[in-house]
Amino acid sequence: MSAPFGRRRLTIGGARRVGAYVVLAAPDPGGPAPEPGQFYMLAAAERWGGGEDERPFLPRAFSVLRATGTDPPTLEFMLEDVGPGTRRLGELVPGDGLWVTGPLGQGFTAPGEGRRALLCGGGVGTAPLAIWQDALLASGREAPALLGFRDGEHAEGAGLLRDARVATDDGSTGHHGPVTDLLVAELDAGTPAIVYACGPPGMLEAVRALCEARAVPAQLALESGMACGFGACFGCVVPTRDGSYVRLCVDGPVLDAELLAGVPAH
Amino acid sequence: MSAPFGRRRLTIGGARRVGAYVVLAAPDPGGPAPEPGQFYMLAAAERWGGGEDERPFLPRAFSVLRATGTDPPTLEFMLEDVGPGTRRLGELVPGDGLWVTGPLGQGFTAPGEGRRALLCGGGVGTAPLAIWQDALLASGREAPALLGFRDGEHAEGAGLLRDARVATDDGSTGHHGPVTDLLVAELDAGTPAIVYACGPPGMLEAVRALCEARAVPAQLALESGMACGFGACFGCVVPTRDGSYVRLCVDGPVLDAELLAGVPAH
Amino acid sequence: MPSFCGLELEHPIVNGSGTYDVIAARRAFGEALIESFPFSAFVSKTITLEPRAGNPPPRLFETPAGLINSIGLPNKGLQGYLERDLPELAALPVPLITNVMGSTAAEIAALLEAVDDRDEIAAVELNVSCPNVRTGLDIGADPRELAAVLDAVRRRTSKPLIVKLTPNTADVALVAEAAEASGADAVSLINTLRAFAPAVGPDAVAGEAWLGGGTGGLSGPAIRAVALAQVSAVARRVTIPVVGMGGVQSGAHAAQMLGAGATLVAVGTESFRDPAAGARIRDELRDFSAKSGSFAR
Amino acid sequence: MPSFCGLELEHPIVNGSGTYDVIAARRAFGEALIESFPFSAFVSKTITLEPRAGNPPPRLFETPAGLINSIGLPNKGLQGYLERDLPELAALPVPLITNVMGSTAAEIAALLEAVDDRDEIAAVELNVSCPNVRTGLDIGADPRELAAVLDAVRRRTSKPLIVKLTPNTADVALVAEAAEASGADAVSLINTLRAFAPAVGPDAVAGEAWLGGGTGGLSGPAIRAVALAQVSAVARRVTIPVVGMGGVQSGAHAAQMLGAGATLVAVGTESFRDPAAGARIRDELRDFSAKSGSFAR
Ligand SMILES: Cc1cc2nc3c(=O)[nH]c(=O)nc-3n(C[C@H](O)[C@H](O)[C@H](O)COP(=O)(O)OP(=O)(O)OC[C@H]3O[C@@H](n4cnc5c(N)ncnc54)[C@H](O)[C@@H]3O)c2cc1C
Ligand SMILES: Cc1cc2nc3c(=O)[nH]c(=O)nc-3n(C[C@H](O)[C@H](O)[C@H](O)COP(=O)(O)OP(=O)(O)OC[C@H]3O[C@@H](n4cnc5c(N)ncnc54)[C@H](O)[C@@H]3O)c2cc1C
Ligand SMILES: Cc1cc2nc3c(=O)[nH]c(=O)nc-3n(C[C@H](O)[C@H](O)[C@H](O)COP(=O)(O)O)c2cc1C
Ligand SMILES: Cc1cc2nc3c(=O)[nH]c(=O)nc-3n(C[C@H](O)[C@H](O)[C@H](O)COP(=O)(O)O)c2cc1C
Ligand code: FES
Ligand code: FES
Repeated sequence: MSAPFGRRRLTIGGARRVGAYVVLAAPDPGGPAPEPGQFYMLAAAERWGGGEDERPFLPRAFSVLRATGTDPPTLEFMLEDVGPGTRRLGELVPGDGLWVTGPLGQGFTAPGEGRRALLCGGGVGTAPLAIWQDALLASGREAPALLGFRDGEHAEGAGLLRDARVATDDGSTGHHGPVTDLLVAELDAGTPAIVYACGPPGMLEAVRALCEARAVPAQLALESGMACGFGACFGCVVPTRDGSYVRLCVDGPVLDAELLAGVPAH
Repeated sequence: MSAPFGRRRLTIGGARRVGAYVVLAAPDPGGPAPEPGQFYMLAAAERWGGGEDERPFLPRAFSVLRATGTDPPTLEFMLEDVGPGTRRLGELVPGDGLWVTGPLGQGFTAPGEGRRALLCGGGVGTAPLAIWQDALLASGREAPALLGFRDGEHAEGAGLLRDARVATDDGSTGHHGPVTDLLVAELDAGTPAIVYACGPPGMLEAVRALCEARAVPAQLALESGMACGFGACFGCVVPTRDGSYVRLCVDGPVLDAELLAGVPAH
Repeated sequence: MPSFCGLELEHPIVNGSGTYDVIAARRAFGEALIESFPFSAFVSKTITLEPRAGNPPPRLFETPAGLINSIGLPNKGLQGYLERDLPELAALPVPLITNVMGSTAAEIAALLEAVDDRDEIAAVELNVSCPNVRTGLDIGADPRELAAVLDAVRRRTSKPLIVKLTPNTADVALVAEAAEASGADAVSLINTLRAFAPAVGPDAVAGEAWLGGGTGGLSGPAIRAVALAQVSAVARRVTIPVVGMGGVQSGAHAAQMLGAGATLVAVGTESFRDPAAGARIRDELRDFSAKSGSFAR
Repeated sequence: MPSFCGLELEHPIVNGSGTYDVIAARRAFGEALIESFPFSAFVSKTITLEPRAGNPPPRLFETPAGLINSIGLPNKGLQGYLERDLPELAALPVPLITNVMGSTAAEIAALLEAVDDRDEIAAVELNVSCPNVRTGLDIGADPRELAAVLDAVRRRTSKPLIVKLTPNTADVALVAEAAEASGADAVSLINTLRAFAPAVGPDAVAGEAWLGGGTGGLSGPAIRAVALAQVSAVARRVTIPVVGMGGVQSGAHAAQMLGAGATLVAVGTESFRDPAAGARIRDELRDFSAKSGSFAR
């Protein structure tokens, strides 16, 4: 279903800390239910600007973490402070205004016959996997999740999914090492899988290479710098295997791993 | 005494509403006591920008309303929301950071022998008269104040001075009409006066003309658009009677009325 | 109801070339986009003779109140545009202006001729922010070079010709005068200001570029005051209509552009912040004009 | 310790001409200003032969992340400067660079000669953002005009000559090359971008100017990306040192200017937001350079 035309102003209903992350919740009376893997362009309604280097100016892209309830559905987003835009959004409190445009882009598609879903993510890449896990479980499928984090504080984000297995870079919780260690073990055991992954470029590239080597299909939710989120600026392109570019905001953010020769570093 | 070199970061200690105005208070451990009529350049330490038309960018000039206590003295400013800068400052709450530079400029000077002080102000022009009234009273002088406001809500600002007589444009409190009506009555009665005035350009010009016609000395605290407040930009000039310009931030904001052929409209 | 090069338009707000892909936007927003179409004419992104992939990413850099882009004019090429995009663009509820660019007079002539054939296209906009093969300067940076090119190509189309000027020149009004003298029916400005985005982040090497394309162009509110200066300088010196753009975010800004002498106002970067910005600006301008009694000129 | 035109400077941060009046600042801040003087050299505001009152107010307009000024170069004139300001400026703890402007070669020659006599002055900066009486274009907008002027005046002073370029030109590197060929010892850029501030407020009439001087010049972070583009274009094409400026607010920005090829970095508008910004930027740059091992070039 298409997104309402134009940005709309929501009111923050909740803002909670989950480990190193902030989860914002905003009832969305005007919007349709998002598909798992879709994203929204967000901006604070007040004082969007005047931060580090006088930014932010453009809206920022966020995968929807979950859309709960109906009449109206409440959108949830998970964010980490990495710069002026995420900092400002992370300061929002209930009652503050939030501009949203969306849902946008192409999300995940269900596993083909006989394939079991494996969810693999890292950091804020947890977000789209949460709503996707919900959908898979709701359709009666299994959806085990493997999540990698920097440290124990970040790993609290794993609580946003059901029964996620965790790896941390510093070994403070779960497996000590990259989440792909867990993925390799899973891939090399059991029935044919399809991998749904979202995370930092290095992790995604590792997932892509692992899956390619094993001829396992994978759907990767990528990130790239976006100005508009709806195909207008041609700024968010990623290079594809055939030497051309796709706009991540309209042809992604979820791309078939096959499309890519590699996951670009930014 | 000179101002500390550079801007310094204070912490808002209090923010209260006085009618249509906000009075901000901030302890100033590093600064000297201001002289009545001096001003400070202020900017919110966080999110200065991103308001209407993506402003504010430059700091804003504010007369000091009062400096109370010592160790450290607390600076008070009185402000009215007229644009993005005053709006942002008016949103500050205790604990927020405030950049200040100052005290800056030339303030009021004491009445000459045998002259009684008359304070005449309007709107946020109330601010410098409050600290000046304090000083006059402390030196054993009288300092009657005449203050004009738009309406009753604004007229609550008169409570910031002692025993001020009030005029309002809409007649909701005090005299119905311009504050200069009150001033004329005062000027035309009693001993030779000196007028200390601060307010909107129209009012100041009326005061200037009244005083000139009666050969009454007057010190006018003017406003003009300022970028720097310390003489660096040459932006804040006002034309003088001799056809040249003075920088209001270094040669003012208080000017002898004699210097001016008229008070400029902005 | 502004009249512009013989087109009777519903209102003065159009899009800046390259800042709105209605085909993609329709996928995102569906028919609501068409029903409340924000622009009174639609300007295509720049089309070149041959297809272009555009620049390697990153293509975007955010600046204080602005955006630097180094998109590199990706497009399907003339044939791709005519075959694949034109049918969809022709179905829009407003006239279509096709923006073209070539690096030689011969290329431009070929583009103009191809466009001339198509009734779906109401007017053509020629983007002259393209380096001249001989001088290295943009064709539009030098009044004489531009005049020479226009003199050579103007007769290849009978459609109204809008010349999209470059702001990266010493005196844009001189260039606009040359365009008028050589047969332009309108001029549009400003295009983006030449800008550099430095590499940022922990691994940034001093002097390195953030953008895959090296340098880029600055747009958005940061450049509005420059745009107003150029638009008013041009409008005072030409008699043909002017399309003003650069950092317009509100009806008040649009009124300022009209006040500076523009007949139409284009919205670019602001559409990225709000896909329906054009409609909002149109409405704000209408209210503004209702109050002040005219479209401010 | 950058070496610049024979001057050994303590650090690379200087002020932009016309953005710091140390004499007034000393009245406001006292000796603390001198004791922690923010700049490694002090650049005077532009001096003309005759005194100028400057433009009627308003002279300032705030834009998104920027400032438009239309100050109009008020100054005491050459004699007033030499007699009244020079003694105070000569007492500063850093070398003095005197900025001058003239609208003809003869005026400029007179200024350079007068400056040449004074040992207190370490170098002279020639502001060429002045309309040429004959062409109407700024002298610095056209490489040929600038070369002609410099050829006529260069020998009037034996002091290092910095040419302060105008950014309002098609290809600033061409102009910089001309300056170098005609004897400039350094170039500095960017000066402000030509800009228009529309009247605002309830009584604003569309098309009217806010500024008493009509048009103005845009400075501040809004133009930093344009400055970086011009500085790097120039630094690649000349061998003389470059003073880079435009929107520098932090040590990171200063490092970007150095990375773009500047030898010195000037701070202008940011000093308005913080009188000690230059000192902060110097310190931030020092920390930054300590980490990355050099002044980033
Ligand atoms: C489809 C999609 C979904 C996303 N989902 C999430 C999510 O669910 N949760 C989440 O936290 N994040 C998510 N992100 C990432 C999020 O959009 C970014 O973290 C955010 O845009 C950063 O903005 P910022 O202002 O905080 O940081 P920025 O300062 O913009 O920095 C972020 C990165 O951008 C680059 N950068 C730095 N300066 C600039 C500049 N001036 N111009 C351009 N780039 C610059 C650097 O690489 C930097 O590391 C998603 C991104 C996409 C594309
Ligand atoms: C010495 C001095 C002392 C002062 N003391 C006080 C005080 O005690 N209390 C108080 O409330 N105010 C005081 N002021 C006035 C105060 O500085 C202004 O109200 C404030 O700067 C307005 O900023 P703003 O962003 O809220 O509004 P702005 O949007 O800056 O608008 C304020 C006015 O500035 C003009 N303006 C509008 N847009 C622009 C623009 N883009 N660029 C430049 N000008 C523009 C218009 O005339 C407008 O009415 C003082 C001013 C001076 C010079
Ligand atoms: C991402 C982007 C792509 C653009 N592509 C083109 C283009 O293809 N052709 C063109 O003539 N102008 C192009 N422009 C320039 C805009 O049409 C417009 O002139 C400029 O952005 C100033 O307007 P704004 O500040 O409202 O964006 C582009 C601008 C942006 C930001
Ligand atoms: C208020 C003001 C006055 C200026 N006066 C002069 C001047 O007299 N001579 C000159 O060469 N440049 C002058 N400039 C230009 C600055 O020196 C500098 O080139 C420009 O502002 C860009 O730097 P910034 O963005 O750091 O301010 C002035 C700039 C401003 C803002
Ligand atoms: S973000 Fe603008 S096209 Fe994708
Ligand atoms: S405000 Fe800058 S000189 Fe007065």
